[in-house]
Amino acid sequence: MLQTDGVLDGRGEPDSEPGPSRVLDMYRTMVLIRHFEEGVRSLYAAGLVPGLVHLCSGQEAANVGVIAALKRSDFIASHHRGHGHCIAKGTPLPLLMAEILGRAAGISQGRGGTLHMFDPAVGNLGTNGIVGGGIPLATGAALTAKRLRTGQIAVAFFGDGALNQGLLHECMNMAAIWKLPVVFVCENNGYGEYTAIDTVTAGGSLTARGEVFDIPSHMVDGMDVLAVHAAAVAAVSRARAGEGPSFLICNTYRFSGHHAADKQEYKNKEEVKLWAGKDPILRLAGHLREQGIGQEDLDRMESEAAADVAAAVEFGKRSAEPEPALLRSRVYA
Amino acid sequence: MLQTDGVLDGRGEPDSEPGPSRVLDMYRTMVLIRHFEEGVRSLYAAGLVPGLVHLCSGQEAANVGVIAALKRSDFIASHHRGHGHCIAKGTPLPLLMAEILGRAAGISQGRGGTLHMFDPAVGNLGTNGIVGGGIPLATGAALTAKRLRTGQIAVAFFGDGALNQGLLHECMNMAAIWKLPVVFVCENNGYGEYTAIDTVTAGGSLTARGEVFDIPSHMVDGMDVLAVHAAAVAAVSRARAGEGPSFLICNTYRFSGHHAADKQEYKNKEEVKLWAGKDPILRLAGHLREQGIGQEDLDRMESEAAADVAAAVEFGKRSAEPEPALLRSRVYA
Amino acid sequence: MPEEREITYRAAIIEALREEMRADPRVIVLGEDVGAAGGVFKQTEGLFAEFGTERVIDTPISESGAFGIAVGAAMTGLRPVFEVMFCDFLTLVMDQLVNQAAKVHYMSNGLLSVPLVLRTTMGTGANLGPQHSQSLYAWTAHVPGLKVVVPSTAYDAKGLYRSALRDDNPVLIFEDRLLYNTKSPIPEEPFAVPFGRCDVKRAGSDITIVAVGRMVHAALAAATRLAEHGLDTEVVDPRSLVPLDVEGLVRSVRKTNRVLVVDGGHRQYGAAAEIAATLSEEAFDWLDAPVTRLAAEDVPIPLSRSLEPLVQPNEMRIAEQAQILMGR
Amino acid sequence: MPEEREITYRAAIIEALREEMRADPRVIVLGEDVGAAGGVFKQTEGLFAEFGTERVIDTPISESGAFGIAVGAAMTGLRPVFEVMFCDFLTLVMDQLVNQAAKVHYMSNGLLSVPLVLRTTMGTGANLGPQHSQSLYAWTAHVPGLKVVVPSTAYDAKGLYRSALRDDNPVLIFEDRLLYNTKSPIPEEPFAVPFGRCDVKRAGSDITIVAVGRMVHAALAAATRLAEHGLDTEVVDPRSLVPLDVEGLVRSVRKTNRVLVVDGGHRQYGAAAEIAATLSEEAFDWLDAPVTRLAAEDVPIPLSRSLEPLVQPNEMRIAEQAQILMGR
Ligand SMILES: Cc1ncc(C[n+]2csc(CCOP(=O)(O)OP(=O)(O)O)c2C)c(N)n1
Ligand SMILES: Cc1ncc(C[n+]2csc(CCOP(=O)(O)OP(=O)(O)O)c2C)c(N)n1
Ligand SMILES: [Mg+2]
Ligand SMILES: [Mg+2]
Repeated sequence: MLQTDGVLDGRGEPDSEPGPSRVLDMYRTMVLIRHFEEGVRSLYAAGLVPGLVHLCSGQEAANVGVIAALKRSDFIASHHRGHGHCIAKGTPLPLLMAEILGRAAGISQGRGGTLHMFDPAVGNLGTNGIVGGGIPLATGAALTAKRLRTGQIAVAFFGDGALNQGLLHECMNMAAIWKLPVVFVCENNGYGEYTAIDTVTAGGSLTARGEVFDIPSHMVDGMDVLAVHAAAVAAVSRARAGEGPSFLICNTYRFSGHHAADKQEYKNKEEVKLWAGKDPILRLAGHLREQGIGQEDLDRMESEAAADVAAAVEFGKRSAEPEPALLRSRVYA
Repeated sequence: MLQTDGVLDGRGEPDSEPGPSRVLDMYRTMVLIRHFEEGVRSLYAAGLVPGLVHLCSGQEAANVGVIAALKRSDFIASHHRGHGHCIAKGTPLPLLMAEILGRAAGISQGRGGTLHMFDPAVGNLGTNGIVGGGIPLATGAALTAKRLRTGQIAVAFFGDGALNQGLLHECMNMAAIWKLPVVFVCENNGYGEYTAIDTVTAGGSLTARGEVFDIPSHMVDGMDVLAVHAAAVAAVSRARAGEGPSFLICNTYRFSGHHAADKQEYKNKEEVKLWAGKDPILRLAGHLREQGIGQEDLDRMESEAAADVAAAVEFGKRSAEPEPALLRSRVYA
Repeated sequence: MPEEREITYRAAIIEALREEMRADPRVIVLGEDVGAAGGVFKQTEGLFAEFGTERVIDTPISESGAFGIAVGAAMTGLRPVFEVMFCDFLTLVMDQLVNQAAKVHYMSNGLLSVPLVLRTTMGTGANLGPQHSQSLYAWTAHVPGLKVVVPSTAYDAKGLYRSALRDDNPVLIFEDRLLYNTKSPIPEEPFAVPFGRCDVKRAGSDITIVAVGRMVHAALAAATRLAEHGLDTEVVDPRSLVPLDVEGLVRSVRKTNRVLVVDGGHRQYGAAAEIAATLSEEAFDWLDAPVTRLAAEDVPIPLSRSLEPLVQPNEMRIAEQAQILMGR
Repeated sequence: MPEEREITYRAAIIEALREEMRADPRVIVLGEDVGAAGGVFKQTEGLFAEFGTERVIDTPISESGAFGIAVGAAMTGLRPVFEVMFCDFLTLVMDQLVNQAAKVHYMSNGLLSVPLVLRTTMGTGANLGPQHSQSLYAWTAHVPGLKVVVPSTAYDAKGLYRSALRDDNPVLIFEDRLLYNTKSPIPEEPFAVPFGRCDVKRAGSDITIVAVGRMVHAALAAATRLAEHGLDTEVVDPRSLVPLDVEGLVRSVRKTNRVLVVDGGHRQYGAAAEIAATLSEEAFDWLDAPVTRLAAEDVPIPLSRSLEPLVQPNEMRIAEQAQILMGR
């Protein structure tokens, strides 16, 4: 997870040029997410993951670039491809891994699994099984923040598939008229399940879908964490200043299939290759090396991440199945 | 109802400059609608109308300007303020009036009343009690027309209130990607119930709400039937040609309240006066006089309309209440 | 006995809201025309004047999104009261209600909760036609995680609202529009009516009528009529459908050995079925006749003045049915 | 007996769709990934190749709008088969389903009808968690104007689909995902299974188990187990919940005098309640024990491998419950 705390970065000021410690922190977190997803993938292959699981490998820059602009107390609502958000926002890896395995030591004691991981301690209103389902939750969190003057802001993450849910338009409209401190972040990976975005999505401009509500809307290279971060910092500071919502589209790519068992035969090989070349982690590594960070530092982060994930996997595998009594508890508060 | 049949107008060609017979026809129909609504209002005042009723006085140019661009076989889906659409599309007045009174001789034998008047014989898929509810019905009718290559097109009428229903955005998106022959017509009268549109509707441009899907979108003076008609003819011919959907916003005004018993205290007096001065019927009458139509002709149309409405009122009042046996019939086809 | 003031069902609800809004700044009200207009049935009148736009919020006509926002607000520290103008429009908020609000507490293993009141209106009687007359509580009662309340009197409404506003779960309150102007004596002091406790609205020994919402009044009228025929009718109002006071209902049946369940919702797969099935099972050995249901006709609800009154049970039909049941 | 081919539930449905699409150009299929992808459960495989984009239409993730469009198409001459990937997402189409599709025929006094099939999937068993495991047919069965079908075998699925595709009303078909790979013998020739006729899946004389959907198989397994204890169980499958074959069910109860209703939906205010209430009333004089319900637990459906199997009834719990019932 990220260790620096969002826009403050020790200076109390939003800043689109993150200092070196934050950049390294973002790198570390992206690497952690990638390793985590590989850990999940191998658990899935071993038959240990109940149900289906949607991996976010390839989308780490969008996950981390945005969340690095937040404070720990800020809210996010995530979606079905949400491990990266949960990790970046700060939930301990073992709790996530155990949850994905449906075990008693999971953050929700195995009730929800990958699609339902909540952690209010770090402002996470949950991954979500309903396409678009988290959007109003984040918008509502922004309403709370505004009403109770807590200074928090909220981010709604969603995929390109959710662009066609009317719910998004409704929430954008209300966020705009009520000037809510919310940032709508579309992680556009070009597909919704097995369907390419352009076959189901009208209009030449996706940013127009926010502009129509007079919401400042930007499209950024979602494989470039620095670009994502700069845009997110601007949007967050706008929200924090009480100026209302923003819309960010991060163009990115799903390195895995829709879910871990998807063979992706519908994808064009050229396209896959092209995007593999844009790997956000390799790209940031290159940048860091240019900035004089040594390869051994990068390697160290890599092996730390691998170790953290291995520990989380171990923790998850060792965790017991939930007790039957859990079934009927916590239906009501 | 309109007597000329839409774009054909005897020449088989769309034409945004309607010939004199069609302009007169539109005038006659607008006057008919106004009288009809006055008839309904007095029946309501007399306690004869079950439930609530939403009158469309003031919006006749938007109703008629669009429907005069359609063929009888084309589809419309209307909304809760829909008497004008039903009349213009061609359902006989007595059937409508009896329905509004909930009587056995009504077009739905009193099952539905004002909010549920259907007439497939003239392509009317119904007024509707759900704000936005008719939009997908018209869009679906356009799908049928396209799939079965019938050459029909469809119009979805809705109020400004429906602009904020996500359903509209979803349907516009699908109409655009599938190039459906549908025209989305917003009758923007500035209010949804007791709430002014700008307090609930974000964005400086309402046409942008169509443009975002690359749908040609136009705002017209909804008190000028000729302007509405010209825009509608263009949109209809585009649809007919297989070029896809259009979006039309007709700025108009609700001369009555939200429903017949609404005292409209929330409205500003200046505003009411301003719009009263834009009465679409007076405006067209002025134009017709300029074109050399004699006042006696206009007067004649007026008294014919009054007589038609009086006959419809009489018919409705005389019609029996539906038999109890009706209750359980036609639940299933 | 000191004279008690009588206020309407509508006023009782507004009073409960006002008291709670004064006591707890986290309580906000959202809905269409709930603000300056005071609600299309005047059911929020006065709140806007006292609490302003910050706490009494007019939403656009965007039920799905607006309700979803209320759910998000409830998850993060507010206690929203969200109004769905007609319960017919619950159709538009089902996803946020069922897949989010009802399940968040469970899915999050109790880390989050959704303290939210969804109030809505229902019923026939005003000739509003098929899309504005339904009574759809059975749907929501089928969903674990939701509580469902149907107040039949001003007194119950006030007390149940207080419970709802202090509950940490999503609570649905179904208000029959025809009840808004009905009055009952109501203490000046705030009070709560707990969920899951049925109320014997009329004690009797020959037959139990379990009635929901406005049907309670029809049942009471029927009971008076039946008394003329020497029949001593007990009328029991569950008040909340979830939780349901099974024990309380069974107690009545053990006494009378006959039950008629009267429900203003549709009969097929409706709320009366749950009550009837439960009593048939739980009170099997005490039943002298089958538990019988009288519910709304299984038809879309027509507008016409001659047809609409045939849809929901009324005094006459209840009395008739009770007599048939006594004859078995 | 000539050997009959066996095909899967999935294949049977695709076959029914294919036959009807060949016979009637008005039949189209819409849904998410129903086209080239062949359905996320391969439940439309092959249709796209044969009928192309014109008739097998991939929609955006816009359930409300897309289903509403299907309703409009049905009103004007097409016969759409619309797929809602998980019945948990019915929440998103409720308005178009309940306020439009179900009521158009009635409201228009029969001038219009809505010949439409809404197919959807349900059930636990794949650890998909609270938002992807529900069985929500009870909601739709509460709505007059809709028909509701729950096929339990490949044979029934094929025959019920044919009836649905030729019906002029909105018909909902709930498919348990765990049934897709189950097989039954199916004639080569097209055939229809009519709605409103229950099917005795196993004849018996001691107790009736009324079971819905996949629960039929659990009930049959339980019946085999019970036979070892000398109990002769009859298993009856209603096949359609609306219309419900009350007469057929009562016939069985008259014979056995004991009924257990097994339902994979939630128990509270669920489909089993309607069946139990109806049988308790209609077969009162033949019942030796209370009609008992065994349904899904009233909890959101947890993902975990140890918890999820506790939610819906299974062979063991059915057998146990039947024995308890025999002991009364
Ligand atoms: C309301 C709803 N409809 C459909 C689904 C099934 N579904 C799950 S993920 C998905 C695709 C989502 O695409 P996108 O939003 O682009 O996210 P991505 O998977 O590409 O990250 C679909 C259709 C769902 N979960 N919820
Ligand atoms: C889904 C839904 N929400 C709310 C209502 C209640 N309602 C009826 S008309 C109306 C206002 C509609 O405003 P608009 O679309 O501008 O049409 P107008 O009345 O101005 O013609 C509302 C909120 C409804 N009928 N349906
Ligand atoms: Mg995507
Ligand atoms: Mg308006």
